[in-house]
Amino acid sequence: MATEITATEKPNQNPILWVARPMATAARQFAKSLFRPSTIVYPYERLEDPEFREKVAVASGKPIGLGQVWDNYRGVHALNIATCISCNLCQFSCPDLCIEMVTVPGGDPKHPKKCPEIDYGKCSYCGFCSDACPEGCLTMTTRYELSVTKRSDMVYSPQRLNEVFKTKLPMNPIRLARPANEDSILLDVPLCIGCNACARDCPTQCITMLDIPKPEAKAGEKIPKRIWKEPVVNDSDCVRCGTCISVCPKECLFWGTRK
Amino acid sequence: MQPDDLTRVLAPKLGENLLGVEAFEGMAGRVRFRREAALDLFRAVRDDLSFAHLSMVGGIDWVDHREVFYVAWSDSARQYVLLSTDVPATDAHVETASAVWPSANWHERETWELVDITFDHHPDLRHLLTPDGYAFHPLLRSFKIHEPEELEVKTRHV
Amino acid sequence: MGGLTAAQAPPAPSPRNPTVDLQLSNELPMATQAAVPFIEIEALRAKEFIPASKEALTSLIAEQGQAKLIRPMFNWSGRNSLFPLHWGLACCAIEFAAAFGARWDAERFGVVARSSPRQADLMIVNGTVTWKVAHKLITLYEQMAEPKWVIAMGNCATGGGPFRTAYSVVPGVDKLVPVDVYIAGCPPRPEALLDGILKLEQLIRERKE
Amino acid sequence: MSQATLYSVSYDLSNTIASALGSVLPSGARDLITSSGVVTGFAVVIFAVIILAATMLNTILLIWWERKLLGRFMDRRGAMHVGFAGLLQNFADGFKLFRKDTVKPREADPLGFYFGPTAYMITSLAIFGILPISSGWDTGALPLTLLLALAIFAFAPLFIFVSAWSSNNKYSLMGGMRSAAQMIAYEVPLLLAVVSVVIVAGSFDLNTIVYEQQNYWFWGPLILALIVFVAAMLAEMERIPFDLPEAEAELVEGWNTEYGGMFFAFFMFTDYLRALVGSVLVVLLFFGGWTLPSWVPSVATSWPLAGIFWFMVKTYIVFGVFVWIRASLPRVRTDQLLRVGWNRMIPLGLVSVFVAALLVVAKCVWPFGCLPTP
Amino acid sequence: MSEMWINMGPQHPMTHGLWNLRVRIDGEVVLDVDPEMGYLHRGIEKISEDRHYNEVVTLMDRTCYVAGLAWEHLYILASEQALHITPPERAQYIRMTCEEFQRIGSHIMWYAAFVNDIGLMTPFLYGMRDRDLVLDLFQSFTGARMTYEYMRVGGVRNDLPPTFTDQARKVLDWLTDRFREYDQLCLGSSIFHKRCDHLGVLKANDCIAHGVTGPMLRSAGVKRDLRKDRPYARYDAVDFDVAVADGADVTARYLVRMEEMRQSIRILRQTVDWLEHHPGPVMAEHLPRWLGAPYAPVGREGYLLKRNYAKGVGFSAVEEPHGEAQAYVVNEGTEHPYRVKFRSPIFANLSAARQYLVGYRVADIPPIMGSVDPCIGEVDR
Repeated sequence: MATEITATEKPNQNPILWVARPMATAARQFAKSLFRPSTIVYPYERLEDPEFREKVAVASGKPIGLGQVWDNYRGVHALNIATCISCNLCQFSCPDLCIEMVTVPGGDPKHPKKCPEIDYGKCSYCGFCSDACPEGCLTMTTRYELSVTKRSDMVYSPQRLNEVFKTKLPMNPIRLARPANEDSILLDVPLCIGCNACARDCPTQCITMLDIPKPEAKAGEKIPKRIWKEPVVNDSDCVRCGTCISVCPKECLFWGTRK
Repeated sequence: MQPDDLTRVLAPKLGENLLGVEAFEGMAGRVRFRREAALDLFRAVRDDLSFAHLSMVGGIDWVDHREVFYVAWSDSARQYVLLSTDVPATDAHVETASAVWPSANWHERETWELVDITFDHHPDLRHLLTPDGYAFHPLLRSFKIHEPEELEVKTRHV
Repeated sequence: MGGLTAAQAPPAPSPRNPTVDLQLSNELPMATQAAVPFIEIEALRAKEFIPASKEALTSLIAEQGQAKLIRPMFNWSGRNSLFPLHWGLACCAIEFAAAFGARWDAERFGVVARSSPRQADLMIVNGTVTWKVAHKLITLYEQMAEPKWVIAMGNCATGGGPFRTAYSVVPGVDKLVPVDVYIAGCPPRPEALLDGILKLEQLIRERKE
Repeated sequence: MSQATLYSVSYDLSNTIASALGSVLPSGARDLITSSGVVTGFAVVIFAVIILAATMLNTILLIWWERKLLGRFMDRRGAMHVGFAGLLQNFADGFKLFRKDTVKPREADPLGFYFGPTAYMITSLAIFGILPISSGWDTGALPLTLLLALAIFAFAPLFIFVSAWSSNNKYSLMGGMRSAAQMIAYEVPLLLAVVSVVIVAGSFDLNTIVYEQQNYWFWGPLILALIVFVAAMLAEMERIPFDLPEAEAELVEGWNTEYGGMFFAFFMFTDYLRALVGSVLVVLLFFGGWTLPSWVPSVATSWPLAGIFWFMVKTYIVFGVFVWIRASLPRVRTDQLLRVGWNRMIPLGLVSVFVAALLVVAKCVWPFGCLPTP
Repeated sequence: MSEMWINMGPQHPMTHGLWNLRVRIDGEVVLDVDPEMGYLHRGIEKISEDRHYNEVVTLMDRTCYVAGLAWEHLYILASEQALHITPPERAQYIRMTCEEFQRIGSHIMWYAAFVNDIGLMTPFLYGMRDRDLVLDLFQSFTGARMTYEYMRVGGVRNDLPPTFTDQARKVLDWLTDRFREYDQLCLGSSIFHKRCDHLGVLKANDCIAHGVTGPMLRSAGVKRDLRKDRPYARYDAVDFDVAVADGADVTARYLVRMEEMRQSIRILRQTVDWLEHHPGPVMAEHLPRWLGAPYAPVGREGYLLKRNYAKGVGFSAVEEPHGEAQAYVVNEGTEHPYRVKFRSPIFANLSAARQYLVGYRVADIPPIMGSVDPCIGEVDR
């Protein structure tokens, strides 16, 4: 053999009797798999079934399901409609634009409750949405079987996601801590007109409109026409969804570090 | 190898066509040059500085002009070097590097079709990734990918 | 602890969110319950050496009667020997290969990949379809002999997936060829592929001509 | 009653059917039906049907056997969900292919395209008409059975090449040419190996060859011939490591690329048919056919059809070795294959012929024993 | 037979992906080849320009689908340089662990496909079986088998589970035994040597001229490995050797890849030990808000107009399983990268196809291309 390799463990596997070595290896494997091959008989045995993992996968000595932690598998979402606050964070965090917020019954008519509707034909199962969900109501379960015969069956309405939630599948237990130095919603005071849009639409009700004193009219200066209120954000309740920024008609709210 | 070393070798060869050598983290330096001296620079970099291995050729569309950059590796210095030149958007062409480094062949084909920078005297300037006859240059900033209705999903309607 | 750290243990339930149960459920996953009862005959074949074919045939004959034996026979043969076309488009092709690997072994269901489209009766579109390959895909589909089926495996084949906004990607292979079964997933697990194949078998079983 | 043979069984069956039919018919028709000519002709038909059915069943069983064995070699299960342990899998495949369209490419030559696979299968099936599977279970006294079998066996490359050429596909054509080249190249060592057996046995009749192995099986002293025969058989059967004509990696499906539906089923079926012929020939020529060594207690052989049973067991074990080879060896290249064929196998075959001649001269060889005296 | 062109691809068992090799043959001898790429061109570089920095990671898994974590690592390194962020040490070790496991997984996938090309069917299944173990391990901490979305700018998404070290060691022990079996099946067979020795020879000079990197370059005797020559993450802190062979043929590439897997096991034993004893944060502190979150809720145009970030250019090079991958990320002070450019090693390796295919036989094309280990996702991007 012309080839030399610098190796710690030299592969001393030269042929014996032309083909004896591979045939012996195959025969050894044959004997090993005669009783229980590594195959998982899929519709009847499932890797995510903890009983199967313990009894067969580990006990048989075969390399089936070694190193499985199934709780954090990213499969179909589970949505708890009851705790959803319609913050839209899942929609905005979705890199594949597969989440749409649809109205579900339960909100007041002025302020409809919106929950995510997920199109699994577009979703890439990256988990950004469940990471982004501030309430933990959108999580990912271990369910992965999603074959349908109609394309439209792949769109899961909030109610359907809620049904998945009710089945109590193992759900992703990893919740990411919020960063320590989160930005806050800051107000560009001169631009604000006190319209209450931000406080009205805040999903966590963490914005309160506080009265501010109406300034005295000076000579040659016009008092701007506005409501004399100003939003104050409670940072500990804020989930940083940015709804207020987007609804602000004057673009006077912005992200920044609170001094 | 430091940027100064690069300047010392390249300045006499290129003269005023060498626009400068900047420091670049993790690299020997970033050489900016005028496209007129491209071939001289490639030869100098390969032969005098021993960057024998051209890794990457790419283009950036800066709207008003375009930039072509080359990354080369030297086995003796164990370092990369970044060469870049600006070409005007209206007349985007530069001399090919495939005469100096054969590996530039496919990279330049790709850059030509995606960023619309022509490489003069290229031996085989055909479409590589896009279909034959594809008339667009997708990596130009003027080329938009999203359809409006797709963006619709993303806009906020509260 | 500053910065972002991941808490492995389930977090204490927040006051707003008391009902989220993150404990591992002791029941079988829902998917198991959903998929098994689809055909009772298949359930009898749970173990390799349980003779189920006799019951299967008897019930088949009893249900359909002698006069209607031929169509079920052909449907039975059609659904039990699906030969997919052996080709790999993108990421899903790796999971496609894994489904043929030792652990999942799609050959258990009689699924054997054939390289020639003439001999294949199932095209598994396992990956992103670009416009450049679109006409070749159609050619391959037309070269396949009737009866033939198409499975769109993964999100790229279903609807373009993460790349559907790109300039070169066909947003869904159903724009090119008729699709029988869509499998969502990015990529779908090999089990999900097998589930899709079982779904297709169910479709063929219910087929009437 | 003497031992049941294939012919006697079919004759009895024919006789029974004829008399049963005749009992309900008017006397003129009864005489016609129960006349010896009609019964004999009917017996021949039954005879052929039995052979055909047994061959087809065995071939399908052989495919199942390969799939299951290969599965275990590969640490998986193989077909298991259709029928008991997947036994019905190949029937499902067959039915499906039977129903499936056969697409003829526009530029293909229709005559060759349809004639090739059909002739390929029919000729291979015909071999089974003359192979004995137990004492008495054969077509009777043909003195040149082996020669005839090998002659029919050697037709195949012609038909493969015809069908490959007619399908107007570059891959098919390359596969067909490889197939023809390798089959012709390995025809010579195959015959040399056979000749050494024939020299020892002194006959081309397979019955005689089996009879001659009553003291010792030929694989011991003729181990060289066995190796040459198995290698050449692998090449003739187009199995790994010599499956170049349908090398999936470079030629898509080899010479059957353009075939789908029933004609593809013909090809697939005939491949295994030829594998069955190969295994049967190995058993007949080197492993004593349906006989067992004399030290085996007679209880193993005294029951009816024991000969057929042991013959089948041996055949399937031999085929299992072929599967084992398939599971563990890579494919060789065309030029290497041909070089091995002409440069190694033919000299080895000649040596084995020489060994066979010595064996005949010596009559008795330790530790095997003596050839039976005629 | 006269000369003729045949198309090997896009649907052909040899291609391992979606590309077309046009071959001009005379009988069985290859006279000329012309690779035709682009069948899987998905415009990843263009889509990246419209995505948040962390969202590009989801594309990286799909760029090279057999070495997703290595490509995530590549992109994240370039982005961190462009955004001036330093990840914590534990995150770097986790990334190294990921990359080495990914190297093993990718090489096993190569092994499975390569042996299938020379007609060995059994090891394909062994390979897929053993690769699933590595994927199981990935799934235990990333939550997916192939598309992980695990690394983030500034660190990694979550810490490893407490059971990880034990399971990783189990997998490594199992794989050590299996690699011996792989060698028996290939090197132990004289047919393998007949097929693969002196095949597809590409000498060191040609390799360098055509930009060939990775195991192909190392099999030609050039000792170049970015993990040694230009250490990123904490590769300077671990002890390993660079696998080099001097045959420059298919067998040499086989040997180099097998040896690389053994060296990866050696690295992994060190990093797993380190990870066991050094708990700590896995995400950098004091990231900007829009990056600090592992998700990107507010990264859309229009909401951040009043912020300005530091501009920067990032370049990274990673010894990916297939060779040297490079990324060039231009940060223009917005939430999206202005331009992302990737250099795929196989892109260069395939561009030299004419050098190592012409003159051999048609039957040699599959093993040679198998030894190149094409992953078309990263070539076409």
